Amino acid sequence: MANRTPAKRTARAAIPHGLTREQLLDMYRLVRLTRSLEEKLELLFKQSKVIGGLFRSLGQEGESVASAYALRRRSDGTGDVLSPLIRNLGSMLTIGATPAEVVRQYMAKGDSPARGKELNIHFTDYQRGFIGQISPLGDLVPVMAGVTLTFKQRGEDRVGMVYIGDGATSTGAFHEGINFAAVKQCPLVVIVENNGWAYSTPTRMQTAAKSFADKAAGYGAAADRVDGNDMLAVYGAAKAAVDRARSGGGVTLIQVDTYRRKGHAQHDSQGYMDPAEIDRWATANDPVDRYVAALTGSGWATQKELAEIDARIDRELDETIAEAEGSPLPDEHEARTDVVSGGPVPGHWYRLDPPDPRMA
Amino acid sequence: MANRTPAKRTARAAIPHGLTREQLLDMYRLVRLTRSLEEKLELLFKQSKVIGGLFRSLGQEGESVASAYALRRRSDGTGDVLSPLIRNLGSMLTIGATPAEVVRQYMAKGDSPARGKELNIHFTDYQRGFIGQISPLGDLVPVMAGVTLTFKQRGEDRVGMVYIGDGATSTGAFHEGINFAAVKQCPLVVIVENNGWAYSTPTRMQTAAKSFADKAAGYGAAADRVDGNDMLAVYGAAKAAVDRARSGGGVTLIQVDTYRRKGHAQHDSQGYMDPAEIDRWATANDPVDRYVAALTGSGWATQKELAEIDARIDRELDETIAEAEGSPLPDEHEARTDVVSGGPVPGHWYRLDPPDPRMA
Amino acid sequence: MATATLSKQKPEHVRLTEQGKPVTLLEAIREGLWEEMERDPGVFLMGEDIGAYGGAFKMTEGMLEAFGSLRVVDTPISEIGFTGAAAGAAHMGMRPVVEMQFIDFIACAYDMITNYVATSRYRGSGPVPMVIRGPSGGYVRGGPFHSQNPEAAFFHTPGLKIVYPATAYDAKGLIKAAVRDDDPVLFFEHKWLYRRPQLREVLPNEDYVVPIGKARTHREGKDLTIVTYAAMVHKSAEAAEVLEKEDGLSVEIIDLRTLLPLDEDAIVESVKKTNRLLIVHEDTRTGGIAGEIAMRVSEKAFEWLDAPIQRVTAIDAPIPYSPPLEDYFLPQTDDIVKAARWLANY
Amino acid sequence: MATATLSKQKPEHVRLTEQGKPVTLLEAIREGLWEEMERDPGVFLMGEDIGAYGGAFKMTEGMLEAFGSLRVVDTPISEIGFTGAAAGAAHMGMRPVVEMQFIDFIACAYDMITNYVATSRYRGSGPVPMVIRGPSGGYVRGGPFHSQNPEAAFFHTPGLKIVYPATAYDAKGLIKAAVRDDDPVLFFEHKWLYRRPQLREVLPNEDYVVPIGKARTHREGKDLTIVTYAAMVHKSAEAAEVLEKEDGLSVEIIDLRTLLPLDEDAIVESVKKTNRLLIVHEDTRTGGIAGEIAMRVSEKAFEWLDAPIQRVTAIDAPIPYSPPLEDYFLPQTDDIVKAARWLANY
Ligand SMILES: Cc1ncc(C[n+]2csc(CCOP(=O)(O)OP(=O)(O)O)c2C)c(N)n1
Ligand SMILES: Cc1ncc(C[n+]2csc(CCOP(=O)(O)OP(=O)(O)O)c2C)c(N)n1
Ligand SMILES: [Mg+2]
Ligand SMILES: [Mg+2]
Repeated sequence: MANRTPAKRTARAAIPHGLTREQLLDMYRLVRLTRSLEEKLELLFKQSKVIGGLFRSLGQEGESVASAYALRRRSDGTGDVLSPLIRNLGSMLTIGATPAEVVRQYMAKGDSPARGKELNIHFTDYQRGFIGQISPLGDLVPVMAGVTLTFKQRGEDRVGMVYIGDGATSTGAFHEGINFAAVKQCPLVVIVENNGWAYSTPTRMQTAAKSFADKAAGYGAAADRVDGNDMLAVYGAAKAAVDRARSGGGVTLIQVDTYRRKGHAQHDSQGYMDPAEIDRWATANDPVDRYVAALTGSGWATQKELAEIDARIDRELDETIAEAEGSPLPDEHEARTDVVSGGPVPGHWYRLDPPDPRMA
Repeated sequence: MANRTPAKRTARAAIPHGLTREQLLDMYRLVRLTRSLEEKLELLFKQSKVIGGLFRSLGQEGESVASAYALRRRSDGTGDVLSPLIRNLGSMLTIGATPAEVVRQYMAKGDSPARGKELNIHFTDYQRGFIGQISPLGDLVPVMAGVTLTFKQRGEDRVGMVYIGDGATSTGAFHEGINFAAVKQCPLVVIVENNGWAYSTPTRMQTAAKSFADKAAGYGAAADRVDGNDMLAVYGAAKAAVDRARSGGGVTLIQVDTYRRKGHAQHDSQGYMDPAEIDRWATANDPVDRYVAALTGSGWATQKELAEIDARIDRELDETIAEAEGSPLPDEHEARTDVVSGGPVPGHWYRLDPPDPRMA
Repeated sequence: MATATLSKQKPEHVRLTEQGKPVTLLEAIREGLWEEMERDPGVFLMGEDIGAYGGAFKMTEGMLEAFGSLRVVDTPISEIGFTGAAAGAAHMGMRPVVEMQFIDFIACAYDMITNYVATSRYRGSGPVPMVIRGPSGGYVRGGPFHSQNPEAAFFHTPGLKIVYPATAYDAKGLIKAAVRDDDPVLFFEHKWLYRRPQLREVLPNEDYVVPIGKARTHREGKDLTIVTYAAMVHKSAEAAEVLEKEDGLSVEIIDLRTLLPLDEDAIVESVKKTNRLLIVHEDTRTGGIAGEIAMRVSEKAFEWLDAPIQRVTAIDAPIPYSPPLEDYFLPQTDDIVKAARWLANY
Repeated sequence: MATATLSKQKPEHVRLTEQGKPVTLLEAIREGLWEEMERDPGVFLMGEDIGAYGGAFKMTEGMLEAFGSLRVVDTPISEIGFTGAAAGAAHMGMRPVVEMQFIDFIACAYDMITNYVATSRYRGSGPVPMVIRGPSGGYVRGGPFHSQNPEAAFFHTPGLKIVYPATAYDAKGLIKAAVRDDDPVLFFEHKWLYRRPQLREVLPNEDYVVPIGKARTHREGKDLTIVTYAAMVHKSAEAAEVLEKEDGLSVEIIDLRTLLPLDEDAIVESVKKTNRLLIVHEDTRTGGIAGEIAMRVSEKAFEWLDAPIQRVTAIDAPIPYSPPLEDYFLPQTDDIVKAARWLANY
């Protein structure tokens, strides 16, 4: 593993990668927001207010935020575009998704971005530049190859970023998509999130490759590998790849090494994991703790500043959740809309009064 | 490209790779048989006696024969198993398919191995150890992963060999199959036939990888790369990989570099290819010419011996073809058999006399 | 393989039937798989997270310990890969049973299943005795990709068999029959039925199979026939109770159990008796298998029909996630009551 | 993109209609694609060997020179890859048209098409205006993997549209409509019709589209309705001639043109007129779209039927290669004659 940002004792160390102090604090806000939002979602889940599964990214929030932070983030449809995985809540919040949207999604509300038709963070906004994944793993890699192909076709200097889990690198979709993007020199950054597990499957049972970075050469893509729980290192690697893509250098595959401390989803008791290992990552290698140490240790921020940020996040999230709880579930007839262009699809003839099969 | 076997002038050079002189001549017979059979098939095609397309392997016959020759070839279902591509006629003949079978296949005869239901060299014999491919490219890689998984499950020391074209390495099936085989340490040899073209698509438009051998590391497979038109070099590489697989060393990916001198199929006028390039390969780098030079130059065989082999092949093929032409096309009702177990599927009710829909 | 010895210790959760205890549909399938694994060393399991974890629904819990990693094979996330690998193993004489973690992901292996596996026998590459199974169906807030009914996607492929059981007894008998069948069998398991207490039943302790290709009369009746399968069998049965009580109607329910090959005779026979046919499936409407059933009845029993064939199905949309949407989207018991009533009064 | 300038030189083989010359079905589609490429710079083509080579059937010949490699995109052998890439481009506002070298290989992209593309609008990821086209169908000795009719595999997927034209006029008008449509359209082209001299016709020189979702009466009649599409339209027309001469029967032929959405009204209207329905499709029987058509007619016109709905189709098997086998497997003109005769005499 790449070595960690030394917690320098000096008054104020130079900030790496051309970041400003404001940006450092902004990244802190985002990673803290990610963790706090998930913690509150977990409470809602336990109160049965979340419908369906809940997926935690505990221990991985750092790389989600730091990688997405390297993108050109706009809200007018002219910025970069990313496609996250279910554990990339941090990336979503960083590129511009709001906690209010996420909470409503998890509660299947009618005013959620997907209007109750799709779940959790599977939602899209082309203006802010994020495209929701679908469950079949790997499918978004070809899709993002096409998104970035179009950037080339139009001569736009925009970049795409797509996340893929260690497990999903085994899918044909990943292979066909990254090969397509690489041979077409598309401006695409592929983040391979190696969190050690695919559901219950350890990485060694997923592939015999020594590293996921080793896959890059097979596509003629640039490769990098970074300590995924070192936010500044992840930012640096992502920024370099994004710059390469923007300047016509094509595809970069970045392996970020991290660890999934929770189960695959809430129902997963993690019986197949070694508690001591989880503990080691929690105590010695938590991305937020390490970032805080870097910020304060390098004199880039004070505990007080960070505490204020935490407090604000906590307050705002509680308001957001209270509001979301108030909003209604969708109207049942919404089930018929947006299947194809030109109006809703037919309903059930036997639910008419009187029933009429000619209305089917 | 690895350098060519020098045509030594010495009386009799040592034979490499533990091959015997008889085996060298046997390999000659097979590669000559492959070329002659294709030439005669081309004549039959021009006489419209071949039904459907005809696919030539001109310029690639050497690697087909030499790679398959490295397998344990048996006819009782206990030997190694290979799965060829449409251009691996040489591999088929080497593992035990007969010209009579091939000619009947191309003529869609009722007594062809696939009984007229499938075309060209898409046919199977588990006793002799070959499994016919299907058209969707890449599908046989997962299938051969399963074949070799079973060798492991049963503790048999058998090996599998699967061929994949430069173009078909872009398929998801190839990726999922080789990754599966590698992570399960299956005794499988994957021959990537780089003949420069996928139909009209040059290799550089297929992948940005510097070489196909570079793909191996991404699967944790052993890699090798060899001059595909040097039969002895191909045999050596294949033998090493087969031995590795048999001794529990898992998957090897071998890139064989060769050249497809004819079009994708007979109808292809090759307008996208450079005639000069084709010519260079034909004159300076023909696998049969090079093998003959090696055999005679090293004193392993005389022109006379080879001429006798050629003559016998020619004679036998003419007999084979004459015979095949005599055999009948299948009976139309064969279309209904072997869909599922337990008898033919229903025919057309309106073809009954009198027509009877209740018989549908 | 040191299986024989390994498989001695049968864990408690697989011994319910031996102890005369009632089992759920999920437990019935688990017992069936276990028994086939013990019976035939050529039978083995493949899929994602089926080993140490025992599968997303714990179907294979305890099997890794009992049968070892050569027969309970955890795979990478590669539906094309392990489906093709199963075919290769079957070529070599094994009898693989592969699990789709959710049946929705069978779409990834569509080419391998329809082009390679289904055509093998016809192409002369021999039979491919393998089973592809997985949790299917809705009513669980699973959203568009964890609620699908995939039968219509494969119903059209010659060379395949499709099974979709509704009861614990049938589920066990059919999974055993599927494992022993010489053709590739798609075995769909309705996740809403997996652990339903109402479906618990005590199963015979001796080895039995339920024949593939034979429908079952779930309920006898004379006024109207409902042809259905899987979860809809139970909603149809609820509806039949209501219709009997409130309308005095006698409804016959045919549980297809096997969708391919379709038990045309059972359908036609019942229609000739009741002269009215309602087809109920959870799958979406257009292109669902109701069409084929209607076509067959038209071909074979047109003169016996006193009313137009009708169907109760999901609407033509992807499967929505939010409760009011999924509830609207899916067929409900009251829908069957209303449609049957309309037919009876025709 | 320097397209505008590039596309000036329209090669001879695309100017047939301009010159008032008759075109084949293949040429008609090529002209349609060319005109849409000129009309809208967002339209672009992707597929294997479509550039320098012009595609396996030369559909895109000359387009690379005219429109450049950013709009005529040669791809690796990656059906999942380029189908997904097309969806991504469509998200960004482009209108991709992808070619399956043979439509049989669309099976490889089944997950991407049914799970990603077809559900995008519903999931809130917006419309995916893209066309997937390719050579389909049999009668060419192509064997199991170069002869398929894939409509039934997708007919069941809400969110998709499916077009399968039978004439040069419709083919051009429908490919143009498909490119302009806001939903994903599967556009199937029958390779046996591609260059059939009998299908040559002179097309209007001005821009026109044929609406998606509307059937066409290929032939008026009063005794019997044949509902069909693609190559079977022409075999049915041959049969109708025979039936008129030999039996004095007046046969109406409905060419569906679009399979999804199905033009139910056109079918029902014709059946209400003739009271007899024969469905003819080249695809295999069980699970073919004849079933849905029969179901719809039963729902909407049951009382008008004087005879059981019947169908002429291929048999339930993979597509065999050898001439006697393929000829037996596929529907032939005489089959339609015999089935129609049976219906008429019912
Ligand atoms: C094609 C496909 N197969 C199986 C699944 C079921 N599944 C959902 S998540 C998951 C594990 C994913 O692991 P990984 O890619 O490493 O991502 P992580 O959960 O670790 O972030 C699996 C097997 C799926 N969603 N798609
Ligand atoms: C999945 C799939 N897509 C497309 C095709 C059409 N096709 C047949 S052969 C071929 C080119 C294959 O090239 P390569 O793999 O290099 O093998 P080669 O012909 O050079 O031996 C293509 C595109 C196919 N058979 N399967
Ligand atoms: Mg993971
Ligand atoms: Mg090639």
